[in-house]
Amino acid sequence: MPLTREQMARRVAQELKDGSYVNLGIGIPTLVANCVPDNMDVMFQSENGLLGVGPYPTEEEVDADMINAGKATVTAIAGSSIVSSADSFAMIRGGHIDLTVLGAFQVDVMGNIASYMIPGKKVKGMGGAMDLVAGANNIFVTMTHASASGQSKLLAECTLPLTGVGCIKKIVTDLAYLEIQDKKFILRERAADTSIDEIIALTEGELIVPEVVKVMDV
Amino acid sequence: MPLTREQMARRVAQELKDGSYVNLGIGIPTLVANCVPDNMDVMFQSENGLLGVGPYPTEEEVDADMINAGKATVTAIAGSSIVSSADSFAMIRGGHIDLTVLGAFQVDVMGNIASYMIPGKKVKGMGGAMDLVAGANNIFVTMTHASASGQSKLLAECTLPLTGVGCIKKIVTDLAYLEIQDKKFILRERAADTSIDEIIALTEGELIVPEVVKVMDV
Amino acid sequence: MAGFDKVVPSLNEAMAGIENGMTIIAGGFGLCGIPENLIAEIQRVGTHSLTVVSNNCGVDDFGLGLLLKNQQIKKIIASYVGENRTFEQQMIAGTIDVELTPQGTLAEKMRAGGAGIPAFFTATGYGTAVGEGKEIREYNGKNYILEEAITGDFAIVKAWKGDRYGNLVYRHTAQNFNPMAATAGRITVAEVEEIVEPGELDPTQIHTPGIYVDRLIQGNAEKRIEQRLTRTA
Amino acid sequence: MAGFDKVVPSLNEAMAGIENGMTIIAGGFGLCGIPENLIAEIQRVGTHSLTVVSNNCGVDDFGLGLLLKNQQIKKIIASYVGENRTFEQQMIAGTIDVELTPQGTLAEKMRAGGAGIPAFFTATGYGTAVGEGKEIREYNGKNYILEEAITGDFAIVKAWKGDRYGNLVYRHTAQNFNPMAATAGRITVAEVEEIVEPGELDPTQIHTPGIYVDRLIQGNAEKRIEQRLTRTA
Repeated sequence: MPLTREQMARRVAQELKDGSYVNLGIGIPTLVANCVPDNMDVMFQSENGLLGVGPYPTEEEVDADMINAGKATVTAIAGSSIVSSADSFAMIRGGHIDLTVLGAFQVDVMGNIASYMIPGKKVKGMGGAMDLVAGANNIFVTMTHASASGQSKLLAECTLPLTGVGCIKKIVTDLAYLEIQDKKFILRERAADTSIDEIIALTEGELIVPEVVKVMDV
Repeated sequence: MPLTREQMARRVAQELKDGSYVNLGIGIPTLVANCVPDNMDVMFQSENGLLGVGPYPTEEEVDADMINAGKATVTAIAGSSIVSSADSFAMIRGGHIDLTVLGAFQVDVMGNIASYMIPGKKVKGMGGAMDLVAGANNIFVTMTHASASGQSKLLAECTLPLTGVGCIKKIVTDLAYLEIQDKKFILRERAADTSIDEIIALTEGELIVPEVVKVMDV
Repeated sequence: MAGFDKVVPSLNEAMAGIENGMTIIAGGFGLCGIPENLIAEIQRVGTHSLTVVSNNCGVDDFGLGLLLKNQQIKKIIASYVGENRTFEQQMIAGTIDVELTPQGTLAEKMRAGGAGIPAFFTATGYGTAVGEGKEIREYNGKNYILEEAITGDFAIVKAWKGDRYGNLVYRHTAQNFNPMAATAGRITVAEVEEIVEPGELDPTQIHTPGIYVDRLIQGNAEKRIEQRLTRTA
Repeated sequence: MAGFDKVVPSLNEAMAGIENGMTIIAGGFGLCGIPENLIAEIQRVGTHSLTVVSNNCGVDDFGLGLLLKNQQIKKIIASYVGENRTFEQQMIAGTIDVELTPQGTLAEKMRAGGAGIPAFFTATGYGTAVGEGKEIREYNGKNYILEEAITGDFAIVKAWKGDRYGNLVYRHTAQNFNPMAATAGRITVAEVEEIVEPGELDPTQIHTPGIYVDRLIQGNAEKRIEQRLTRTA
C-alpha cells in the first residue's frame, strides 16, 4: 500500500537533526513541520523572509503582514527573525540552510530535478525553488513515485524544464526511499506492503536493488 | 595670498544644494560641514555607516560606539540612519551620494586622482576613497595647489599610485578653482591677491586661462 | 528642514513623471506589502507599455493584477505568476512578455542595481532555461552563471512607518522585496501607513534610509489576505 | 530548546578549533565594534600564520594590533592600516603580507562570501593597482573589475545584545563590518555585551539572524576610543 502524505512527511522527518534550520516547500514538505520529534528543536525558514515559522494563527492572531512563502497567514516563534528577500535568499544561496524539502514533477539519475513548469499546460514560475536547489547541501525531494496514469517520475532523463542540475541525492516517494549515486537510483527502503517488483516497474531510470532493502518505518 | 583651509571649505560649500547628501573626506573636506548656508539643509554621510552626521559630542555625550569614518567621536542628527558597511557603500557605489569632497596628493588633466599612498614613504591604505571616486557623480577635490617645496599637484599625469581614473572634474586649491575638460585644467576662479602667472607657474598640466577669471568670493 | 521633506500631498504628485514604456520596480510578495495605492494610481493614470519588475503580479482584481487587466503591462519580470487567470490568458494570447526569474536572483538583481554592481555570479539557474545564453564560470568546482542588475525608472514600495526624511520601517513579513526595490529606482516612491517626525525612528532600526526615497505618501491600505489559514486556539 | 542555544561558557570554548594558518574574518571599524575578548583569546592561544580579514588592524596595543605585535599574522586583507607603528615595521621588514582592498569592496566581498556569490563586478579600483590582473568589463559605458568573494574559517564579531539563539543587534556605528563578517565564517563566534532570552529582540529589528552564529559569549568590553573629539555644550 502506498504511503500517505503524512507517512512520507514522517519519513523525511526522521532525517531532521536537533538545532537544524530547514526550508519546507509547498505541499507534502509542509507536513514535515508537524512531525518534528519531541526531543528535538528545528527551526523552519520561509523564503519570503521569516526564520522561525510558527503554527497557523488563531482567528484573533491573523495578520495580513505575517505570511509564509505559500502566501498563507502564519505566526512566528519566539526567537525568530524577519529579513528582506535578498537577505533571506542570502541564507539559502550561501548554503546556511541545513535541510531543504521540495516537491517535484520529475527527478532523474543525474540528480536533475524538474518542478516548476509543464510547457503548454502550467506556467506558475519557479519562485524560490531554483535558489533552494542551487544553494542547499542537503535536499530531500518528496513526490509520488508515478503519476496518476502510472508514468514514472524517476527517470533516466527529465523531460520537463529543469529547476536544477545534479543537485538531488535523496528522494522519498509514496513507495520508497531512494538515493542517487553514480547516475543510478539506489533503493534503500520500501513502503510496507509494496513489492520490489512494483517499484522496479514504476522506476524508469536505472535502479539498483541492494540485497537488503528494509521496510520503511513510518 | 593663498586661501586658508576655511576659505577653501567655504568655496566648496558654495556648491552645496538644499536637500543633498554629501560625503566629506578627512582634512579640509571635513571643514565644509561648518559652512552650510543657514537657508539650506544638507545631510552628511560617514562611510562607516552613519547617514546624518551631527556635531562632535559634548563630554557627556561621548560614546565609543558612535564614531565617524575618521574614527573620531561624533553625534547623529534627528532623522539619521545607521547601517552596515556594505549598506553604507551601497549608497556610495550605487551613486546615491550627491556630492563627495576629497583631499588628494595629485590630480591630472585626465581627471585621475592619487590620494592614498606615497611608495616608500607612506602606506595607510585607500579606506573608502576608491569607492567614493568610483561611485560619485559629483566630486570636488580640495588640496593645496603645490607641495611645501613648490612642486605642482596639478599634473599632466599623476606619478603616485592612482585612487581612481577619469573621475575628477572640479578642484579647489588654495590658489584657484579649476575644472577639468578635454584633458586640460581650466582656470575658473583665482584667490584674491593671487596672480594668474603664479597659478600658471604652479600648474604642471596644461592650463587654459579664459579671458575672464573671476576672483573667488570666500 | 524643507530640504529633506519627502512628503507629497497627493497620489497624483507621488507618481508624477510616469510615462508609457517605463520600467517600474514594485515591492511586495503576493499581496503582502504591496504599494496598493500607488498601483491603483498607475491604473487611474492609464500609463501603458510598462515593464513591471515584481516577485508576483497580484491577483485578478487586486494589486498589479489591476494593471494586467487594464492591459497596461507589456513585460513582466517575476519569479511566480501563478493564481492569476488574466495573466494566463494574456500569456497564451501572446500580448504579454514574461521573463521568469528565480526569486533569490530577482532580489539580488534589485539589490545589485541599487548598489552599483552591474553583474554577479550565482549558482541559481545554472543548467536550466534561466541560464541559457548566460556566461558560465566555475568557482571551486561548482558552476555559476552571470546575472545582470536591474534598475527602474520608478520604484514603488510600501512601508509601515516612514519619517518625513523618507526613512522607512517595514512591518513583519511585509518587508520582503521592498528594501531592495527602494534602492533600484531612479525615482522611488514610498507609500506608508503612518508618517512620523524625523527622530521618532531609531536610527539603527531603519530598514530603508531616506536617501533612497524621493517621495513619501500616507495611504490607507486594504491589505487583502491571499490565503487565510488558521488554527483553533 | 537546547538545539539552538549558542551560548558557550568560556573564551576557550568560543575559539575552540582555531589552528595555525587559518583565515579569520573580524568585524569592527578602527577600534569601534571589535570583538576585543575574542581577539585577546587568539593572542592567548598563540595561533600563528593567520590570514586576517578586517577593515583595520587595531592600534599598537589594542585590538588586532595585539596579534601583529605577537607576530601571529602572516597576511592582512584590509582597507586602512594607518596609525599602527608595529604594522609599518613588519611591512618594511617584509614579515607580513598586505592586500590593500577598498573599504566598500571589502564589505561587499564578505557579504558575497556569505551569500553564495563567488564574484561580482564593481567600478571601484578600475585603473588602479587594485584592478591589476583582474578582469575588466564595460557596462553602459563604464568600466568595472571582477572581484571575488571572501570566506573564512572563523568569523569573529562583536554585538550589543544577542539572544541565546544567536540573533544579534548592534549598537550605533559599532555595526559597521560585523553583519557581513558574521555571514562569511565557517564558524562564526559572537561576543556580546548582554545575552537576552529568545523573544526579547523584535524579529524585524535583528541585524544578524542566529542562523549565522555558531557560538555566543558574553564579554566585558573596554571599548577604547581612538579619537576623542568633543565640543563645548
